[in-house]
Amino acid sequence: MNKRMLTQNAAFGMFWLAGIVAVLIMAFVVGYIFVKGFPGISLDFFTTSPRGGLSGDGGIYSTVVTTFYMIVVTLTFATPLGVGAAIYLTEYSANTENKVVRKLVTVARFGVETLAGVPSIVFGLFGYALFVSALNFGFSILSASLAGACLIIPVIIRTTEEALKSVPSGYREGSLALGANRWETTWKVVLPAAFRGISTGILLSAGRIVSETAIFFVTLGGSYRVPHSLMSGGRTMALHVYYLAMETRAFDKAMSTAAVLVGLIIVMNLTINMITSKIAAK
Amino acid sequence: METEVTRMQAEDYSLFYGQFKALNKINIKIPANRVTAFIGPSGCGKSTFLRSFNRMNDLIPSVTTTGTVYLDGKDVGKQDVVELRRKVGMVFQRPNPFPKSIFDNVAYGPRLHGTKNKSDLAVLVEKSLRRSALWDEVKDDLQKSGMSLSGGQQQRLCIARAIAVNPEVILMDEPASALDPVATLKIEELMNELKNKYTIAIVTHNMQQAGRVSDYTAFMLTDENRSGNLIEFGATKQIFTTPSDSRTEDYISGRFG
Amino acid sequence: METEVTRMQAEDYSLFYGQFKALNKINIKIPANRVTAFIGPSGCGKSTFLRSFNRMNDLIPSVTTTGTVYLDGKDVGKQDVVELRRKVGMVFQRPNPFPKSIFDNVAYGPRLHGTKNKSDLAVLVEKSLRRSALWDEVKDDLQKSGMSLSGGQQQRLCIARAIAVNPEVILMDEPASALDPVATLKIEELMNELKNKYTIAIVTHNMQQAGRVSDYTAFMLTDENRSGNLIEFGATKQIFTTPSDSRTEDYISGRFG
Amino acid sequence: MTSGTRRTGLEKIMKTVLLISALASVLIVLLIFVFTLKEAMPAFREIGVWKMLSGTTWRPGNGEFGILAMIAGSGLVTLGAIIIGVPLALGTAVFLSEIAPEWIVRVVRPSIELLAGIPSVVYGLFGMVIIVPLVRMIPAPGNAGFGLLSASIVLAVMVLPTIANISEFAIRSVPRGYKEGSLALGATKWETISRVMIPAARPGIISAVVLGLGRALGETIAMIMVIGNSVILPTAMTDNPLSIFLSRARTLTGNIAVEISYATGVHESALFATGVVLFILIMLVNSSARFLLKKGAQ
Amino acid sequence: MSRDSFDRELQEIKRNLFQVTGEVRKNLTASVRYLEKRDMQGASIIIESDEMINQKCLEIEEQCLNIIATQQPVATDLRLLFSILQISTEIERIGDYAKGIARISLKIGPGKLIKPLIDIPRMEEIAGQMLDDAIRAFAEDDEQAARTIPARDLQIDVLYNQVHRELITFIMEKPSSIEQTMMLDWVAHNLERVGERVINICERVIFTVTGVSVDLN
Amino acid sequence: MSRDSFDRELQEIKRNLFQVTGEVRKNLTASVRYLEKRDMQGASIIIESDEMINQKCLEIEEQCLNIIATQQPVATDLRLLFSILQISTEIERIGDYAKGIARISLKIGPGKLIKPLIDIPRMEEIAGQMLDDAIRAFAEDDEQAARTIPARDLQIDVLYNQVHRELITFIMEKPSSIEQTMMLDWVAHNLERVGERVINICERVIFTVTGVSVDLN
Amino acid sequence: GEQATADGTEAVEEVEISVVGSTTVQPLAELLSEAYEAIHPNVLVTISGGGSSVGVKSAAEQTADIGMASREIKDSEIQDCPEIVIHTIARDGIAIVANPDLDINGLTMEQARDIFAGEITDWSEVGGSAGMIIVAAREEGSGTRSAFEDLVMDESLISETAILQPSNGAIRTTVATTPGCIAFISFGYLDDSTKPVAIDGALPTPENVNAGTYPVVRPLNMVTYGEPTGAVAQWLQFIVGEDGQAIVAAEGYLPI
Ligand SMILES: Nc1ncnc2c1ncn2[C@@H]1O[C@H](COP(=O)(O)OP(=O)(O)OP(=O)(O)O)[C@@H](O)[C@H]1O
Ligand SMILES: Nc1ncnc2c1ncn2[C@@H]1O[C@H](COP(=O)(O)OP(=O)(O)OP(=O)(O)O)[C@@H](O)[C@H]1O
Ligand SMILES: [Mg+2]
Ligand SMILES: [Mg+2]
Ligand SMILES: O=P([O-])([O-])[O-]
Repeated sequence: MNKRMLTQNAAFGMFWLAGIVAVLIMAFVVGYIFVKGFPGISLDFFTTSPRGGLSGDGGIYSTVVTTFYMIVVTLTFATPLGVGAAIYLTEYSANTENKVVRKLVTVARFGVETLAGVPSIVFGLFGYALFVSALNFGFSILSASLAGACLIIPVIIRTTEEALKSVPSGYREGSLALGANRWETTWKVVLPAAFRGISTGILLSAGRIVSETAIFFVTLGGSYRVPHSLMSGGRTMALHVYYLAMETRAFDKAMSTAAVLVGLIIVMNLTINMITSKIAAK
Repeated sequence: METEVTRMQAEDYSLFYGQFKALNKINIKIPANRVTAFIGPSGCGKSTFLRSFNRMNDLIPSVTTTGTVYLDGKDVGKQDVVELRRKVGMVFQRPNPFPKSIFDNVAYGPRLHGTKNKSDLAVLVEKSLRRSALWDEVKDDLQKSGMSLSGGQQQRLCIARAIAVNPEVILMDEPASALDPVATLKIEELMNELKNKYTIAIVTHNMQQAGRVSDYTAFMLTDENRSGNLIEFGATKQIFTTPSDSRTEDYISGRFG
Repeated sequence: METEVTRMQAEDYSLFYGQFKALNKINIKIPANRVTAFIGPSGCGKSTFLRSFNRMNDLIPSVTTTGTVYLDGKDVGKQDVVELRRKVGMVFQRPNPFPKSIFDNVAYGPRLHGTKNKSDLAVLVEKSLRRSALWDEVKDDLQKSGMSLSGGQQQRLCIARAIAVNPEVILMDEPASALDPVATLKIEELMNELKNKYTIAIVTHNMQQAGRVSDYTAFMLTDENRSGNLIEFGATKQIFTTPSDSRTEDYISGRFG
Repeated sequence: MTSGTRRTGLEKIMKTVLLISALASVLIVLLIFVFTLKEAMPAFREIGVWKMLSGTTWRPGNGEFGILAMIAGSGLVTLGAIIIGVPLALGTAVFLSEIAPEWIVRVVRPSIELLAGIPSVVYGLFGMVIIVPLVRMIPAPGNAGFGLLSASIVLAVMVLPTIANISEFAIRSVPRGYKEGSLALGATKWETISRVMIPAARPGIISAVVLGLGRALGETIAMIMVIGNSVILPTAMTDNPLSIFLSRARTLTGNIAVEISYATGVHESALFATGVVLFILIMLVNSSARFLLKKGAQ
Repeated sequence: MSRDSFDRELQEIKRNLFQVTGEVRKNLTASVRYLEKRDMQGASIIIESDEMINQKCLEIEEQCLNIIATQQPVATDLRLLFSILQISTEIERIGDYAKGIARISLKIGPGKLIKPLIDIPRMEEIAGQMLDDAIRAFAEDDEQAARTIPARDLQIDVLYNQVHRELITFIMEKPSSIEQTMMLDWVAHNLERVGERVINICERVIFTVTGVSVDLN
Repeated sequence: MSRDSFDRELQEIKRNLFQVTGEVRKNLTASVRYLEKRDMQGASIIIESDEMINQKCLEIEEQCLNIIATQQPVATDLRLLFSILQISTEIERIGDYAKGIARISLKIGPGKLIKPLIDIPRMEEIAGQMLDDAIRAFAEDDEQAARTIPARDLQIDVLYNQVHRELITFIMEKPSSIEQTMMLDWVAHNLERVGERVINICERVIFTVTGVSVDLN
Repeated sequence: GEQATADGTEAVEEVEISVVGSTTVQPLAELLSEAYEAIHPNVLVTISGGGSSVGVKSAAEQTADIGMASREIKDSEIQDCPEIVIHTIARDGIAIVANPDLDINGLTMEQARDIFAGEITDWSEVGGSAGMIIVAAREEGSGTRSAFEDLVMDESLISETAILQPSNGAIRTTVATTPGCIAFISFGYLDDSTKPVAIDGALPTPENVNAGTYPVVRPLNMVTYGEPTGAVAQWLQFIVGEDGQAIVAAEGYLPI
């Protein structure tokens, strides 16, 4: 009996340690970046663009703008496709007798799953080969966000599917039994009920765009100017951290930018948590 | 029985899930303005049969059928499914109000079917809620979410929602199995009142419930091929006191197996 | 009642979830080798009370209690919880066999408590399975996963698992609510046999079931503070024919509300 | 036109539109594969698939395009990350799902989610500034800090959330009944966890690890920043075979990212070929994860 | 609160019981009246109507069976149904006694009675009153009343003994009247039986209310 | 198969019914024998034992109530319980008739009877046989038997009429014997009633088996 | 930057010049553009990286106005697109730098070659105190690397075990922080975090390059498709002009 409890205490000690270490890692990474980064953050830091070549002077204004553009444009491409695909896969696919369509659905599912596993550098390669070179979009927000959209479409499809699936099937049956057709049911009942879930998916995708570096490294060009059209190149905050770290000696600036990035991610996570906890509360 | 008006009818109705014959040549006449209960062991096809009345089985791609189901003498398979489902309402096992206000829940069906006028809708919603015996409990806050109601209230809301499109028949698949005994009795009482205006078909696992609520009882059972057959159909009183088939007796007296 | 041996007892037992008093000064003596049923509307604290007997409530951090629960005259709170739970077995609402073989499911408890010898285990497993009336159905393949059994079989497997550690008391929280009527009756019959060797306490929503299976019935109800109280306790026959409290009568006759 | 036919018409249109959206992913996958493969073809043709895969020398300037070193690098760095990260991640998962009090869970879980959200470039930066100098302090000839160990540590932190999250979910989704059933039989919490919960969650945990593996294989930027990028088959640097992890290396991803900007001709094509290899490798890993998950679901 | 339809059904059965009781009660009084008045036709009607009474009692029994089978009543409801079942049997028997009296009436034939009836109508009056009160006690769950009514049966017994002795004296005086006299003794006996049936009803009332079976005889 | 415990309970009730029937049957025969033999003590024992019979019948009734309340039987089970309930009442009444005969025995006193009993023991024999057969029919769900038994009641009726007429003649001849003669008439009457009770039992058997209420009178 | 146009001085039409290519030239070009835009508010010069090869290709395919290359334009590239015009805007020395803690001040060309080839592995072999030599280098394809190979390595190959970093900045950081490390970087990146190593006695300074004593030099080029016109031409003129070359010099590169 005593031995059983001793074993348990030993095991639990290890688990506590694991939990503590995990938190310490987080605290250390984030803390270090904040401690090193905060001193460099001022209003100027946000309102001026990078300048001065290798000196790493200036702030991050243009990179914030670029990041924002990237989020908007990428989501504009990916959201309708992703949500639409998810709707088809969850709401329609199970209800087709047509053999061809069923095959297509299997293929589509495979596509989504494969896409989700593709490493981002391959999206980069692909974006570089197709959008930058073959389609001649050059290093531009357009090229980068098309490649980025490929990255987040599976994320949106998955989270949206999850959200749609978590809508009780009773809602659908209830609506169908009242004489509504599929689309009416989806539009009026299922989508509103899944809205929060879908929006966390979109937010999550925005987070992916904010943090992504590898794809944009080979598609966005890295110009630190404020982009003024879809065809402009640019530099997201994450890319800026990379440039600062790898090209210049401005590690302090890199840290400040990283701190801003991490801060942004924290805010996004909090928002997602808020939304999901509201879903859970329902 | 002979004197009853038939509202729905199945004639040599068989249903297949792919190769599997789930219902085997069912013949039955569901009398109008009565509560007809379907009882039988799990998997005997009660739900499947019930869902044939409003063609909910159409949603399952593998389903094929032979024979005919009639509503008021007309083959349901040849009717517009949207219109059919308006006429044949359905209430499910778990209360499934939409995550909308009470008002919007009830108004959902009428809006679909073209009632847009606000005051018409208000009248309709009130009438439906009164009829489902929920009005007094919710009239003070129709904008409250339907989900915030208790289980029993939710189920009555679902009944109101079904009523709001002015159906002729209401199908209920174990409508009280997720409710506690008190809420269950309320639903049962409600059925008793609704049958004045509607024809009600209910699936239940609970023999006692069938006894309490129904005027007619249909007993189903699977045969050696696991297909569901209608074993006996008759007035509930008769089924519960002098069933004519020994399998019915075994089942209702709990000796089945 | 006076002539019965008391196996478990609660004395002025109250239980709080944080600030909320879920059980209010319960006094009851559970007679040995009898089936005692707990009935009452949802939320009256039946499950909570049942779980007090084997201290499953210890798992909920917010729980505090006053008063005492005794097993064979000894305060359960002062006993080693692991040993207590061996003596007081539990069967849950949903059958919950472990995702292991039938054999390993039944052998799980004995192994924990030190039986390692293979042949001892085999004997024990067979005995437990026989006692839970499952042996004949599974003896040909004890290596089959416990999950592959039907719901009713799974529940009997869980009973066998509980029996295997040689408990004195078996607690059952709505053990048949997830089962169909046929499987339910089997479980009920089983209880009837098990009470020869064990003391059984069962929570049920189903008055009919309480009537069928139990020798004693305890009726619980929430008071104005939503705390659960024991309203009436007595021989099931008496409760079902001449309850002494009008609330009991209202509840068992379905007039509660 | 009646409202009925209008309603039906809309339904049909939407159905088609949605089907097309659903197929977009396939189209993208196809495009990716076709384009990458097309770009990679010249390299495969000129160098030969086998020669590429088995070649240990990568000197585009000399027309040598062996990627075995990169495959080894990717493999080793992932292995290192798994060795460091998995125990920690699983420990955390068990801790969160079964042991920690609620308020601690409320602190730890968001911390781990935050770890998942931090951009990889930030990890890279952190690795360059903190991990690499720390690793450099290990006495071994030629140890510059940059190398597999640093990369594995960074990667371990990066996959920690993936593995911990999915494992925690797997453990949490073990039906409550298992736990209660075991406890009610007089098992201690640890016996319950080790004999019932973890075995029941095993498929989920395994696929969590495999998914983490996939993510680790695909990581790029942070790797470039700390691994040293040398194209060599890693070898032990001292007598201790573990010192292989002090060796510098290059990952498949790093190979692409580092050189794509400068590459032309066969060199560029070879990088695309690297991409193809990476793609296939990760597909293998992921589909085995999916397979495990499916098997677990049964 | 709830179970409205069940309560409604219960009430209906009760109503049926009261109705048939009313008819039996009427027949009982009528049977003695017609005997006094030598109304052959009236007696025939009573005999005929008993068929219907039996039928009604059977129906009540069937209703009880149905409601027990379909509604699964317990406790008071179930006791009530049990009682209704038993009371309806008692009522049916009382109906039979009335029919018996009417039959005797017919057997005696239209001629004048050998002696005027004095105590027999008194017996009927008391028995009828007891029946009325017992049924009222049942309707009102009046345990108290049910406990006091049986005492009145003593009066009936006293009257019956009186009638019996009187009739025996009569026979001794006038042996040729023996047939009619014995028949009248039968009538008194039947009325005495009614008293006992009413006591049974009272027992049922007490059972319904308290759940305890008592023996009031 | 299932519902074992329920079936066991049902069987027990049935057993109790058979047991009490056995006792009643014994008392019935004994009551007439003791009347013949002028066995005052035996008669007293019968009167005493009736208390226990009543008690047993009450118990059966209670068991039926309990099993209906707790087990919610339907269909055949429920009909069976209904029938047991009614049959036990009939049996109890038959017991009462035996007690009545014993009482008369006591009233007549230990002296010799005014005339030897011939038809009355015959009546008892037939009625007792009918009771045996009816209970057997019940035990065996033998609808056929239940339908044929009532015909035998005619014999009893014939015997009763015979006894009655005989006794009337006797009184006319010897008015002083009127008290005892009328008492013997009572005995015959009681036995005649037994026949009718048995018919009721047969009706119940048919109801149990078929669910149909018939009137065999 | 470009906000200069917002403060009312815009009279001339807005022009954008896109410049793509070498990441070595990129920071210099950025500085030049900042200076140029200050005096020409209507002009916006966007500078993207991508590498020398991409720069040449972009110019050839006309997806950018100007391509940047940190090396000589290859014959193959000229063959592919004979229309391209090369504008050398500066020269860049490639300096060998070592970790500042090292007690090594100069190497011979030979020694340097052997060190980078991995044949000399300990500092004691070249006169320093004992310690493992850690070589860092740019990645394959880098203009800096190929220039270094051309100018220093002859037929030898850079050691496989060298730390490879994809940018000059990263190399500088690596050298600065790694004990025993040696590497080569563009002059533009020279600062006091690393220790310049003299080759054959000549320290890597613009003076020594100009004097011809420091041999490791390469051109920094801008490439256009055809002769430039308009704004592009003006911008290129600005670079090669006095102001432009002043910036070039200030950044440590060699004016032409
Ligand atoms: N979508 C489906 N595809 C294939 N088979 C199905 C499907 N739905 C039901 N079945 C099968 O059809 C038979 C009848 O199922 P159904 O759900 O109608 O039974 P039920 O009588 O309602 O049972 P329960 O009482 O458990 O609800 C079962 O054998 C079931 O397995
Ligand atoms: N873990 C918990 N924390 C807080 N309150 C709880 C918890 N579990 C139960 N309760 C509350 O305690 C009361 C009694 O709950 P319990 O589950 O014992 O009721 P029950 O009688 O078993 O109901 P049911 O029939 O629905 O199972 C309820 O008000 C419930 O909301
Ligand atoms: Mg069903
Ligand atoms: Mg509970
Ligand atoms: O970046 P590079 O100048 O070395 O090509």
